[in-house]
Amino acid sequence: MTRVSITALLALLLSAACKKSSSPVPGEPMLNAIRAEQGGIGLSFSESQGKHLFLQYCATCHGDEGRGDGQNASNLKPPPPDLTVSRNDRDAASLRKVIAEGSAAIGRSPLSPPRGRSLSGEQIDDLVAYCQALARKKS
Amino acid sequence: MTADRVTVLESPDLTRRRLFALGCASIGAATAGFLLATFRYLVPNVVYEPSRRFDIGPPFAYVPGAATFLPDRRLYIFNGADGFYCISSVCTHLGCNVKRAGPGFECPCHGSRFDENGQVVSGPAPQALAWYALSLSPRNQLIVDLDQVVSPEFRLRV
Amino acid sequence: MAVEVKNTAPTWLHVAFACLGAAFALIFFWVLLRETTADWRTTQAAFRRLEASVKNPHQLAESARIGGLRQIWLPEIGRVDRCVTCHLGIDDPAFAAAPLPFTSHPGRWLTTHPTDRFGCTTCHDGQGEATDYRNAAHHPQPNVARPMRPTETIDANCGVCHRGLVPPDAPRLAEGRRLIADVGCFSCHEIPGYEGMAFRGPSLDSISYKVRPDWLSGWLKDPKSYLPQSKMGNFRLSSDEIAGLQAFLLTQRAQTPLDSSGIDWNKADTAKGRGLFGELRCVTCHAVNGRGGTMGPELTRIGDKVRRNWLFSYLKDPHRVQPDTPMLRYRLSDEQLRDLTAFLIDEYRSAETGAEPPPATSGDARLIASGQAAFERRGCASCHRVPGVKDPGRIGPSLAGVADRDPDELPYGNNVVRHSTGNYIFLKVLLPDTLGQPSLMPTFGYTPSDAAKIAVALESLRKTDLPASYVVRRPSPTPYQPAGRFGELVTRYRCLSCHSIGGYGGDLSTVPLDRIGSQLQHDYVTTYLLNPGAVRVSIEARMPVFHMLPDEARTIADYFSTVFLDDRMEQYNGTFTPAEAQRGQDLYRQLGCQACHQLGLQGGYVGPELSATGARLKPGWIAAWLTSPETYKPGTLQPDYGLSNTDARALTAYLSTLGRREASAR
Amino acid sequence: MRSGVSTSVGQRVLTWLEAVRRSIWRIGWPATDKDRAAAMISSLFLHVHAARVSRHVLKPTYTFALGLIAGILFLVLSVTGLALMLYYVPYPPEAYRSMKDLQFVVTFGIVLRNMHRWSAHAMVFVVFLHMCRVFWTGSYKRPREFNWVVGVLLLLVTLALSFTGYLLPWDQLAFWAITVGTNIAAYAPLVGDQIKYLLLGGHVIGPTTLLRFYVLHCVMLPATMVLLISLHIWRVRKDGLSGGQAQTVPVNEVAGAFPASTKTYGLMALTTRPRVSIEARDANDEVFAWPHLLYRELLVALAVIVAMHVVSLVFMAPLEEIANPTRTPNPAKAPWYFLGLQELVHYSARIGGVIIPTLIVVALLALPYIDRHPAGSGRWFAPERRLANIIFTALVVIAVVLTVIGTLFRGPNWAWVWPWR
Repeated sequence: MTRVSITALLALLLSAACKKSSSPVPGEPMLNAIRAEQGGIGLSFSESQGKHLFLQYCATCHGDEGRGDGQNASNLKPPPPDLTVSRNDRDAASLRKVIAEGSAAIGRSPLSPPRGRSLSGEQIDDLVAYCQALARKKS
Repeated sequence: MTADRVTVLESPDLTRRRLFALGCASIGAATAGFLLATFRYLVPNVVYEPSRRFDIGPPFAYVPGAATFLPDRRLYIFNGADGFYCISSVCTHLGCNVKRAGPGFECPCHGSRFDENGQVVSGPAPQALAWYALSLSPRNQLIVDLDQVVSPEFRLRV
Repeated sequence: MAVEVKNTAPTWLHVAFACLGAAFALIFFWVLLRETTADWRTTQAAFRRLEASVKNPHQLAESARIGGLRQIWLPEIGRVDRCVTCHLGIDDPAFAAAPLPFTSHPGRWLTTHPTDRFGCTTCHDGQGEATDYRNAAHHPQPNVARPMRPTETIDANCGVCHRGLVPPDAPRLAEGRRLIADVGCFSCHEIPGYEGMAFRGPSLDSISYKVRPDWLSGWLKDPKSYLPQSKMGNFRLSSDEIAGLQAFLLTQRAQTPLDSSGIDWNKADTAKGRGLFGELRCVTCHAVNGRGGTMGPELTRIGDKVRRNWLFSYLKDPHRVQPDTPMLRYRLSDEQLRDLTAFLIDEYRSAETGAEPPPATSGDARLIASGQAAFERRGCASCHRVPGVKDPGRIGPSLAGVADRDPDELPYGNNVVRHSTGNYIFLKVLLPDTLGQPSLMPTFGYTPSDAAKIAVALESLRKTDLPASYVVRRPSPTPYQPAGRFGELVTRYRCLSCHSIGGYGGDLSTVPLDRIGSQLQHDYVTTYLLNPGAVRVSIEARMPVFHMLPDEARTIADYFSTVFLDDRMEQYNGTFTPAEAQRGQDLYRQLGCQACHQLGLQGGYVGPELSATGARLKPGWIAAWLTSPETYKPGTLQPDYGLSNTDARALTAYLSTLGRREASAR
Repeated sequence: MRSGVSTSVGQRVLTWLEAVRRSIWRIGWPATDKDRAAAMISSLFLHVHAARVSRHVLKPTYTFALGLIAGILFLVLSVTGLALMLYYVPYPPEAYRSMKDLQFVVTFGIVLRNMHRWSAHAMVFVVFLHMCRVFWTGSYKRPREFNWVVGVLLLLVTLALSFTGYLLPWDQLAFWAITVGTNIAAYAPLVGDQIKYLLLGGHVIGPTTLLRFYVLHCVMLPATMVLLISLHIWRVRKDGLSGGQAQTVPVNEVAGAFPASTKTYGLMALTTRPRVSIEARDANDEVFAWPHLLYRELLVALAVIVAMHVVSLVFMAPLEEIANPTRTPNPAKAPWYFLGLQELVHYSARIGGVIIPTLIVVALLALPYIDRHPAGSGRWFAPERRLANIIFTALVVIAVVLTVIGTLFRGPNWAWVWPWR
C-alpha cells in the first residue's frame, strides 16, 4: 500500500520535473547522473543531435562552445566567427547554405568546407538547429 | 397509510401515477440505453488481424512472366512483361480460393471461371476477381494495400 | 373501494420508485459521458482541429480515414501498441512543429525502425495497450512493470536487439558496453554479449620481484590512491586481509627477472633516459602527471611501485612476463635500458619514498595461508593468475536477464530511490557497499555518469525470446595474425595495439592498414618506420621510435606494398602535365584546403601536413581519397567537394609535386 | 372485440396488437383482486410467489431482503459474465491481454468488468450475511432444515464461483491468490494433493488450470448454482417464510387430515401422503403479492443495480501485472474471503487448513439436525436460543476478525502491519 503511494508521489514529482528536463528528479539517481552530464541547457532532440555533429565536424575550428576559439582557429584568416552571437544574417537558410555548400557559397572565404555530400539533409537541419541554439543560449 | 378517503383519493392517486410514470419512463429510457450500449459493446473497436497493407518481399523474388500464389495472403502476384500486378484469389461468389486453370482461374467450389485478368467467364461468380494496388517501399520491398482496389490496367514498373 | 386502496402500493414506494428510476437513467448518462469524454476521444478531436490548420482539404479527406482506436499488433514480439491512437502525427512530417502528443517523431528513427515492425513500446516501454495518458505509463505507474523510459536512458532498449559491442546511434549504450569490456566485468559475472572474452589483469606469479611491499599494501587498500585510472576497484579489504594478501603475494616468485647484475647503475644517465622517454613516445600510451595515453598505466609514481631490476627486465622484454600486454618490445641496448629505467625510477617517485627494501625471503606461514584464502574468497583469481590458485570461474552472479529482476525484491539500502532495476544497477555499480547487504563487489570509483552508462548497458540484458530477425549481432572481427617474418614483427612491435586490419586491432591510429600499400609509397614507409615523425601535429598520440633494424623496416614496407593493396588505386595513371599541377594549385587555394592542412609554414593543423605529399602518398590514393573520402573513412573531417575527375586529377597532380620538388631542390 | 363496420385502420391495428399482447400476457394490468392473484399465478416468473402473502413478508427488518439481493447479484453476474465471455480468451497470455482490451478498447468493457468483479465480492458478502440472518432468526428449524442445507451448499458454490473466477484475469493477483488457495486445499488429508492435481490439471498453475477454471466458472458451477437456487426458492415457497403470525399456529401433520385454518396449494390437497410443508394462514394478515411484494422487490432490484453501477463507475477492479510464476508478490494473498483461513494456516496448516474448515462445513450442514428444538424460531435473537446465538455470533466475529486481519493487517512475510502506516 505504502509503496503504491510512494510510486504515485514519485510519478507526480517526475511529471512535474519533466517540464524542465535539466532539473534533478528525486528518487531517480541514474537519470539525474545522465542529465547532470548533459549540462544545464535543455536542448531539443534535434539540437542535441546537432551538438554531436558540431563536436565532430565543426569544433576544431569553431570551438567546442561555438565561440570561434577552436584549436585550429588561430591558423585561419579570416578567423571563424563567434556563433554564440546572434546575427540577423545568420538565419536558417544561410546557415544551411554555408554548411552544405561551404562558406564560399555565400561569398565569404572558402575556409569553411562544404558538408552537403557527407551529411544528410536531416543532419544538416540538426546542425542548423544547434547553431541557432548556440545563439539563443547567449541571448 | 391505508387510511385514504374517497374525497382525497384523487390527488394522491394522481401523484402516485405521475411518480410511477416518471419511474417507468426513466427505467425504460435507461434500459433502452443500456440495450444500445450492449450493442455498442459487441462492436469490436480493434481487430486482431494482419495489417491490410503489408510487404511481400523484394521484386526480384518473383519469377518474371509467372504468377506466384501467396496462400496466407490469398493473392496471386504477377511479374508480367510490363510490370507487377496482383489479383486476389478469393472467388467473388462465396469466397473459396480460386486455382490457376490455363491462363485464367477456376473456382473449385462452384465452378466459376475467370480469365487471366480475373474477369468472369462463366459460372455463378457475380464479379471479377479483385485487383489490389502494389507499390514499392523506400527499401525496395513490394507493398500490397488491400484497401486500395485498382483496375485491371494497373501495373507497377520496377 | 377500500380493497382497492389497500391493494394499491403506498405513495412512498412510488416516490422511491421514481427516484431509483431517475437514478438509473442518470447512471446511464454517466456511463455514456465517461465513454464519450474518454482521453483518446478528446485528444483525437484536438488533433482534428490542429490538422485543419496544417493540411489542405485534399489531404484532410485522405487522413479522415485514420481515426478511432488505432493499434499496431505485433504477434511476433507479443505487443499491442495503441500509442498511435493519440500520437496521430507521429509518422507525418507535416506535424514536425506540432505540440505533443501530435508532433512527428524526431530524427530518422521511424525510417530505420518502421512502426509496423517495431511498434512503439519496443523502444520506449510504457503500457502500449492503454488508451489514456495515465495508464500508458508516460510516468511510473503502479502495476506497470515498464513505464516509459526517459530519452536519457532509452539506449537500454536499443541494446535488447542490438547485441553487438558497438550499437549504432546509441552513444550511452556503446559507452556503457565499452566500459564493461574495459574494466572486465565479465571476469566475475556472466554477461551475454561478452561470451568468449576474458579480461586478464597482470599475472601475479612473480609479483614479489616486481613491486615494493609498502606499495603493495597501499595498493590493496585503495588502488585509486596510487593510480586514479586503475581498472581494479577498491575491495574494501580489512587490514587483516591486506596483511595476509600482501604476505601471500610476496611469496610469488615464479619467474626471476632477466639478469641485470652486469649493470652498473652508477653510470646511469637520467638525462639520456629522459631523452629516450620522449623518443620512444611512451606518453602515447602512458600518462605522466595526468597527460598522455590511457592504454597503459600512468607512470607518474612508477618509482614508488616497482623494483629497478624488474623494470629493467620488463623494458627489455615485456612479452616474457606479460604475453598479452599491448606494449611493444623496443630494440634497446642494455645501456639505453639502464638509462631509461633509472630515469623512470628517479623521476617518477614521491619524495618520501625511501630506498628499495630487499626482497622478502620468508613470511609467517599462517599469514600467507590466510592471504591465499582471502585471494580465493575475494575472487582475485578471476582476473589475476597465480600458480597454485585455481581459476574460480565467475564468482559474481550471472547478469543474464538482470533487467527483468523484480525491482521490489532488490535491495536499495538507505538510498531513497524509486524501485527500478535501473536505479538498483546504478547504485550497485556506483556504491556497492550502500545497498544494505554485504557485497563482494569492489567499488570501482566510477563517476555517476559512467555508472549510469553501465547501468544503461546492463538494463538491455533482458530475458527476451525475440525472433531471430529482430536480433542484430555484428560478429566481432576475426583476429588477424599474419605468419612469417612480418607476423613476428607485427607481434613484437604490437602494431595491432594501435592500428587495425580488417576491423581487428586498436583504434588509436587514424590509419587502418588495409589499403596502406596503395596509400603510402614504399620508400616512405621504410624511412618512416625507422624514424617516425608527426604527420598530424595536432594529435598527441604518435608512432613510437622503435629503434627498428633497417631490414625489419624493409620487410614491413615490402609486405605492405604487396599485400595491403587496393587494385583500383594501383591502376591510376600517375603521370601529370605541368598544366594540371598548376590548375591543382589554384584549386587548392580556391577550395580553402589551407584551412586544415599545413603547407610550408602556412595553414591549419586539423588534417595531415602536406609538404611532402609527393614522396609520401601514391597518386591513386590521393585522387580516390579526394573524390570520395567517406568511402574510405566514414565520418572523416575531409570534406567531399564533389570534385570532377579532372579537378581531382589536377589536385592530385599538384599534391604529387610537393614532396618531389623539395626533394629535388634538396 | 368491437363489431367492425366503422372500425378505422388504426383501431384494427390496435385490436391486432391487443390480440398479440393477450397471447403473451393474458391478464393485462391487474385492476381487480382476481386479476392480481391471476397475474401472479399465471406467470412462470411471478409464481414463485404466492398470490397473497403475509404482511410479515413485507417487513424489511426481518429478512433485509438479503436472499433477494443475492439472487439479483447472481443475475447481474450472469448477464455481465456472458458479455465478458465475448472478449475473453481462456489462454495465457491472451487472457491477460483481453483484460487490457476490456479496459482500454472495448466500449463499456471496463464498466462491465468492474461490475462483474464487485458484484461477485458483494454476492459472497451478502450470501454470508443471509446465512447469519437465517441463523439469528432461527429459521433453519423445522420444517426448513433441508433448505438450510441447500443454503450452505449455495454458499459453497458461491465461494467456488468467486474462487474460479479469480484466476481468469491471469494477473499476479489472480495467479498467486489461486496458488495460495489451492495449496490450502492441498492440506486436506489423504486426497489433498490429488484434489490439487485435479483442480490445476497439473502440479502448477498453467494454461490447463486456466481452462479448467474457466469451464468451471462459466458452465459447471453456474449450472449447479441455478439448480440449487431453484431448489432453494422452491423450498422457501413450500416451507414459507419463518417468523410469520401463523408460525404460532401448530401444524397438524397427520396424513390426510387438515385443520380448517390451514390452506395448501396445488395437488397436495388431494393427496393423502404426509405433509411436509404447510403454512398456516390468516386472511386478515394477508396482502396481495401484486403489487405490494413485487413492487418492493422491484425497488430492491433497482437499488442493487444502481448501487453496483455506481460502485463500478467509481472503483476500478484490480488488475496487476501479468502473471509471472517466477515473481512471488510478498505477501501472496488468497481472495479476501479465504484470508481468515490463510490467517489460520499461518498458525497451523493442518488445523487451519483442514480441520477447522471441515468442521465448520460439517457443523453448518448438520446444524438443523442437531439443534432440533423448535423454540425461538422466527424471531431475531430469541432469548430461548441464547446459547446457540452466542456460540454462532462468536464464531462469526472470529471469522470476521481473522478475515480483517488477513486482509488489512498482514504485510510482507505475513508480518503484522498497521494499515494506516
